[in-house]
Amino acid sequence: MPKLTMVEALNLALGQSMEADDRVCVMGEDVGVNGGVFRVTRGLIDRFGPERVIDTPLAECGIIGTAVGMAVYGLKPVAEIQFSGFTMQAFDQIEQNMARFRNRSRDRYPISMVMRAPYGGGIRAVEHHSESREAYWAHTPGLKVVIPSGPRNARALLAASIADPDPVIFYEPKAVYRAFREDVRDEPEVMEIGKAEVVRSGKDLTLIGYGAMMRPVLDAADDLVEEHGIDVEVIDLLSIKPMDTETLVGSVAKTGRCVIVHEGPRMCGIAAEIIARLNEHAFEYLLAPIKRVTGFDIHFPYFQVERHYLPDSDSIVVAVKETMEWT
Amino acid sequence: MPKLTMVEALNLALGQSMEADDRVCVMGEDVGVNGGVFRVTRGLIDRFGPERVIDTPLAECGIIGTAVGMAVYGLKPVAEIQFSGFTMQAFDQIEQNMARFRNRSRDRYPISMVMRAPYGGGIRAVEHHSESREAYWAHTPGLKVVIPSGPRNARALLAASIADPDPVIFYEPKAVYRAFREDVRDEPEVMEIGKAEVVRSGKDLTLIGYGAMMRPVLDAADDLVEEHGIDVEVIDLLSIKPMDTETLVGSVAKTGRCVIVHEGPRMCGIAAEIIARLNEHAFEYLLAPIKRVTGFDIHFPYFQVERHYLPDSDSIVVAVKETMEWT
Amino acid sequence: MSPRSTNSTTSTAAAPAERPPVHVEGCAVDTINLGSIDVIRVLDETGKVVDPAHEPNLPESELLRIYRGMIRSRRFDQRMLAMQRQGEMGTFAPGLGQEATQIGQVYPMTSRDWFSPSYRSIGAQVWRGWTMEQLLLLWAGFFEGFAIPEGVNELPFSIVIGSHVPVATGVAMGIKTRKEDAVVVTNFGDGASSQGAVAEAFNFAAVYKAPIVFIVESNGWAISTPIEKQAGNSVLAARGVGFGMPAVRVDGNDVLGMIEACTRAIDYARSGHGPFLVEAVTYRMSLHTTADDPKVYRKDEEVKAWEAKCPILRFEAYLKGRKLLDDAAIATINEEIEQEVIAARDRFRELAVAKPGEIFDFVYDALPADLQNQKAEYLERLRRKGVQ
Amino acid sequence: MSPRSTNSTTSTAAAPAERPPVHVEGCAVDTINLGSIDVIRVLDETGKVVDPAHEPNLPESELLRIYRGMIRSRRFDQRMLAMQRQGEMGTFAPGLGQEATQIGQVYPMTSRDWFSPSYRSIGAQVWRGWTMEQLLLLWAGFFEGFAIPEGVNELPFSIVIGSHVPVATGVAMGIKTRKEDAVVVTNFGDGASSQGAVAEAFNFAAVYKAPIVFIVESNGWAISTPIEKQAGNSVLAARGVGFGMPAVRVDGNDVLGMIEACTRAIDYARSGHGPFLVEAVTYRMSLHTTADDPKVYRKDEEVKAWEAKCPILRFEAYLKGRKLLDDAAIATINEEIEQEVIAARDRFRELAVAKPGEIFDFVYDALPADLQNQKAEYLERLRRKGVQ
Ligand SMILES: Cc1ncc(C[n+]2csc(CCOP(=O)(O)OP(=O)(O)O)c2C)c(N)n1
Ligand SMILES: Cc1ncc(C[n+]2csc(CCOP(=O)(O)OP(=O)(O)O)c2C)c(N)n1
Ligand SMILES: [Mg+2]
Ligand SMILES: [Mg+2]
Repeated sequence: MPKLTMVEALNLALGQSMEADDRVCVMGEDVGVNGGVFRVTRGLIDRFGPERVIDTPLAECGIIGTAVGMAVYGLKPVAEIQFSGFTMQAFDQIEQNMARFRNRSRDRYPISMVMRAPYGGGIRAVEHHSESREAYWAHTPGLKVVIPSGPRNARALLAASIADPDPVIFYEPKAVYRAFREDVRDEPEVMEIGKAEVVRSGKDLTLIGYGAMMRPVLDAADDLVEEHGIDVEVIDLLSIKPMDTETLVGSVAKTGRCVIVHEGPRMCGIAAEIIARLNEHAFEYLLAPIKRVTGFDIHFPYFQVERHYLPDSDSIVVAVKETMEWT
Repeated sequence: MPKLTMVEALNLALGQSMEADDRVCVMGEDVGVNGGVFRVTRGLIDRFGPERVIDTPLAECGIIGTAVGMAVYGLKPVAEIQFSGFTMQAFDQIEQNMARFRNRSRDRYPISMVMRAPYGGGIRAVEHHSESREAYWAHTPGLKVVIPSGPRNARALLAASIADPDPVIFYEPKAVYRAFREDVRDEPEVMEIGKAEVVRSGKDLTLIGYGAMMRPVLDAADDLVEEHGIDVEVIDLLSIKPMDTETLVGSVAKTGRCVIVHEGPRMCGIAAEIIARLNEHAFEYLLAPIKRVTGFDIHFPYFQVERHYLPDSDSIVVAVKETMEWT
Repeated sequence: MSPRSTNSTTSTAAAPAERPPVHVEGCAVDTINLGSIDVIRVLDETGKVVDPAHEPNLPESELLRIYRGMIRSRRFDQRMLAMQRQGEMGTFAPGLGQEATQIGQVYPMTSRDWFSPSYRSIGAQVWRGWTMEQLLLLWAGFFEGFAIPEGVNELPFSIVIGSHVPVATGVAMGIKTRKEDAVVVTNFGDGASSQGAVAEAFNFAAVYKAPIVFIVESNGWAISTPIEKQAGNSVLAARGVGFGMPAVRVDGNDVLGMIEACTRAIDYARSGHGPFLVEAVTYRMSLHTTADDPKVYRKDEEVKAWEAKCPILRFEAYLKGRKLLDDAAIATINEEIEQEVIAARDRFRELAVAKPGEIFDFVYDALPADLQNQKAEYLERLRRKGVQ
Repeated sequence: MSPRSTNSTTSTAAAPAERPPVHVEGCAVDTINLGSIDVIRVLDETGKVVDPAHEPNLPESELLRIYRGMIRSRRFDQRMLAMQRQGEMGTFAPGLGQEATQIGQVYPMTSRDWFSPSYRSIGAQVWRGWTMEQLLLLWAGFFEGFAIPEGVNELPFSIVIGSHVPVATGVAMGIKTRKEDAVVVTNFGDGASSQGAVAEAFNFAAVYKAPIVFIVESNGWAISTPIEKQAGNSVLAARGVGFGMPAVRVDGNDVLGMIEACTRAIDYARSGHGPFLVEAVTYRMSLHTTADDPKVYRKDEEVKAWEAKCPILRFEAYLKGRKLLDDAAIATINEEIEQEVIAARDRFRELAVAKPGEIFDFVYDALPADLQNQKAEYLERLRRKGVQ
């Protein structure tokens, strides 16, 4: 099993999906000759030609709009938006067409397509290059939203997203793109969309994260057990929408305490939704208020100070300790 | 004091703000000669001329983008988007410029402007004309979000929004536009943005709503006390962002129970955020899970069945009773 | 002056307030010629052939089929308006006056071709195979109305102005990728031409040489906004050259001119040359929608002047001239079509039963667990109300 | 054929699969002439005046000031690149090769005029009054870098391609509303021309006759996408006619041609005629940004060919021809400017102190209560880390 970075793992999934199904095509700015600015689509144009690996003009609304049209026609486009900050340019097409065409046509035109975009902070980028706005899509009916945390699940979830009959927003934590390698099987591998993963079991508190936050989350979990004797159960959400309420509730029913971590703004973010669901389904088990360690409700700061803005393991540890100590 | 509909009250606020401050101007599709498709801007072009009441081309991104430019220049635009469903077309300009220009220019260009749009269901409209997506804006740093519920607070909040130094999203519940009249004072009147209003005090449960939902909410409250002897405290949120956590927490600390009502989709909606805050600040007072009576996470249905989709007083009564009975 | 403008004499800026004079009159060493746009009209306003060389060489039966299509469009429209006024129909957008534009654009299409219409395309949709009862269901707010008829390559119309145009372009890109012999025809209004999405679609289509024909139905108005306030250049066909596609302007009230222009455009696209832009100049003779009052913003005289240019009267005059029609035949055709419309209305009335229970059923391929809970909650609500 | 295409022979659609033939060859009864676009060049690639009638009549001191502006742009750029390679600077977009385009567009502006630049406009920004140390701060990720210099009517540049163009247009609409004597100049790339926002801005400007000059710096590439794949018509000036504004195409590596074109455009806008589009044809000689590797997608020969067209060499040749410059003077000027740049770098190094505490301070006029809590939470985090 080769050790791959997330970029390489995503590239593997794309190549294999394109090989298996000739309706799959890739499109976006600089995805062809250049192989994408992060090289996720590297080499695909040589293997599948410019009709299936399409360099587009610089227009995100046009990219998603035409991708929807290709899906209407029966192809399976995987459209890349260069940075998730520029999905704003395509918001209309995502909400009005990508998410709705199945419904508007009463199932005649299901939109089996993926919009991929790198999201999140931590790479010392300029403005609009570090946002985490998955909550916009979670709030949008008709979409699925998937966020992997490492090379292996990135590959399996991207393959599953491409195969999925519904439109999927696939957000890639760019801070993880080349951060570490994992064993990734050569044979095609998929994971079920809609399932969270208990990546570490524990009894004292449920710590929920996803995407690039899994690293500080896991660091904090180590630190908590080693330094403070607190045994946290760690859940990687993986699928934001549909959300795996059952796994979350099951864990909190056991631990009675919960801390949720994400990069995006706090207000109406993913953590708010998780809290609402735990309140609804695990109220009787809760021993302390659920804490949110998230991005603040301000603009993502300029990069010299981004490491202070982003949730880190120290903040998570503090939040967990406060939750444990709550009376 | 004349009895005005919400449409007339909004028109009054616009006219008075334009009279008081010659930097205020109105712009949007059909706002001039036609007075807006709902007649909110009726007559303004005759009073203030086409340079301050600007009929624009049919392009929402252009409307908000140029409005931001006019605000940069030092004017105070009140831009109308004909239906909130079409704010998607301007999402980029709202998130990337309207919400950020103050920050990006380090206070040199604060954007004192208002984006008005009718939102919500209940008028038997076609697709894209009934959405409630205020949560998108609540999740967007840099904005304020205001939603009135009746003629009087609509007038006072719109005047306050126009005067506000920050960019305000002002969503008007179109189902209320002509639903009833209220006494509205001739003299200019403003309300503070950021304050919720306890519109009815009670001891058993806190019932929170806003916008067009205040009518079923208040109907339910009547019904609950009369039919079921349940004395609910009713809060009209009015300002979605900033959210008046203090008033909400104060009430729930007293009642121990809470039901939240809104039209928009449930996932990552406003109710989720309120639950998260109550969990954080009123955990120890909570006697039962907080219930959400909201839009479902599906597309707003075609109009023959919209009345079933929208929260109604019956659903609210049931949710309140279940919450009261929870053990 | 703006409170934010700066005009400091002691500016720290390097640029002086007054720069030295620079000579400016025309000094081009070369120029790029932008070419010209054909303007097409076969019939003048009295139905006389003004361009006999290009009178489409259609069999008489086809001419009458076209005529019936136009009458069907108008009759159906009028019936819907009456039904709307009686509360049987929701808000809709009458196509009155645009019958030639509508039928002329779909006439040259084959059933392999894809049509992506705006909301004001009811006449064209019926031509393409929608039943009238289904369109009535749709505009009366019954979700069943949205099922695309079997055997028709047609996209659902778009309520969001211009937003369907990139999607239609994507279909054309798909056709090109699969090397299929088909084209896409999409229409939209003069107002829609202001939407960035439409410009992006033009450019995508031109870059990929996608087989698509863009029909802008320039009907004078976008609700209350006249074309002069809508566009810096009200010859919308001129956009073509900037985006790199040929364009023609056509009298949209002349159905033969429309057929000529659209045939030319469709043949061009079908031959692999790429997109083509057709600007059809027409007039919205009725309300914008049933929620609109045009008296607020436009003059009766203007409407009157356009009534004289009615596409149906004009085509009737032409057909009469060719002895294909006389007053008796006109009456008969109208009567027959009125019966079709009435029959459709009656079928609609039978079908018009709301199914509130199904609103969760077309959102995803399979309903995810959390939505199953919401659906249960909703069905429970219906049960309490005694609704199915 | 697509799995979704329909080609049923028993189609319910009214349109037959094969329609009767229609005569199609050119049948226009009239045509609309679209006019032509001037192409401007004063200096050829060797610095020879090819259009003497339009050589701007500038004092010698001004010519040398322009030259210094171009050298400053290049030297600063090179210094930033070196600093970036040493980790002292974040990702940025070098302007190498576009010095004539940059200086030529801001030269005709007064300090009353507003400038709304793209991210690749560092040379123009310095000309307009930004200090180099501030631009270094900005591109090194220090928020202080974003404070617009006092006394300069300038918008923050935009990272989001094309999104500043509607905003710039709004400033021009404001100027027009207040009848102020000022114009807006905004620039963007060939890639940006594909953005719907830019098309919408063109149209708004044309409809309102707003005093704005749009400068599209067509530098051959948008990251890896060449202009031929970016636009259906790579003469971007041709967009002007469609949107209803005059346009010129200019050799963007000829600073005198740029000054001529932009002066013409600015004078036009200033006189109340409305917007003007200038397409400056130039070349991005360096990396797209410091994160880019152009070797992946473009040939060395192409770059080499453009090196020969360097705007600075060309202008030097012209100035030498006019005896305003010799090799010694060139060396001196370069040396002087290098010292300016070094001095700016040194000041930058002193100023480059991150202030993590202030990230909440420019979001709203006054911090709302809930954000005060978040700020307290954040400051507590900083305190734990021992950071100010
Ligand atoms: C994006 C968007 N903005 C606004 C509207 C509201 N609206 C509906 S129709 C219309 C005018 C459309 O004019 P035009 O494109 O000329 O088409 P016409 O109605 O004349 O056929 C407007 C503004 C909309 N439906 N979508
Ligand atoms: C809306 C948006 N999409 C994508 C990007 C990523 N991106 C940054 S620069 C660039 C190319 C811009 O090309 P062009 O407009 O020609 O300007 P140039 O860089 O050549 O000066 C791209 C795609 C972006 N910044 N904004
Ligand atoms: Mg129109
Ligand atoms: Mg470029």
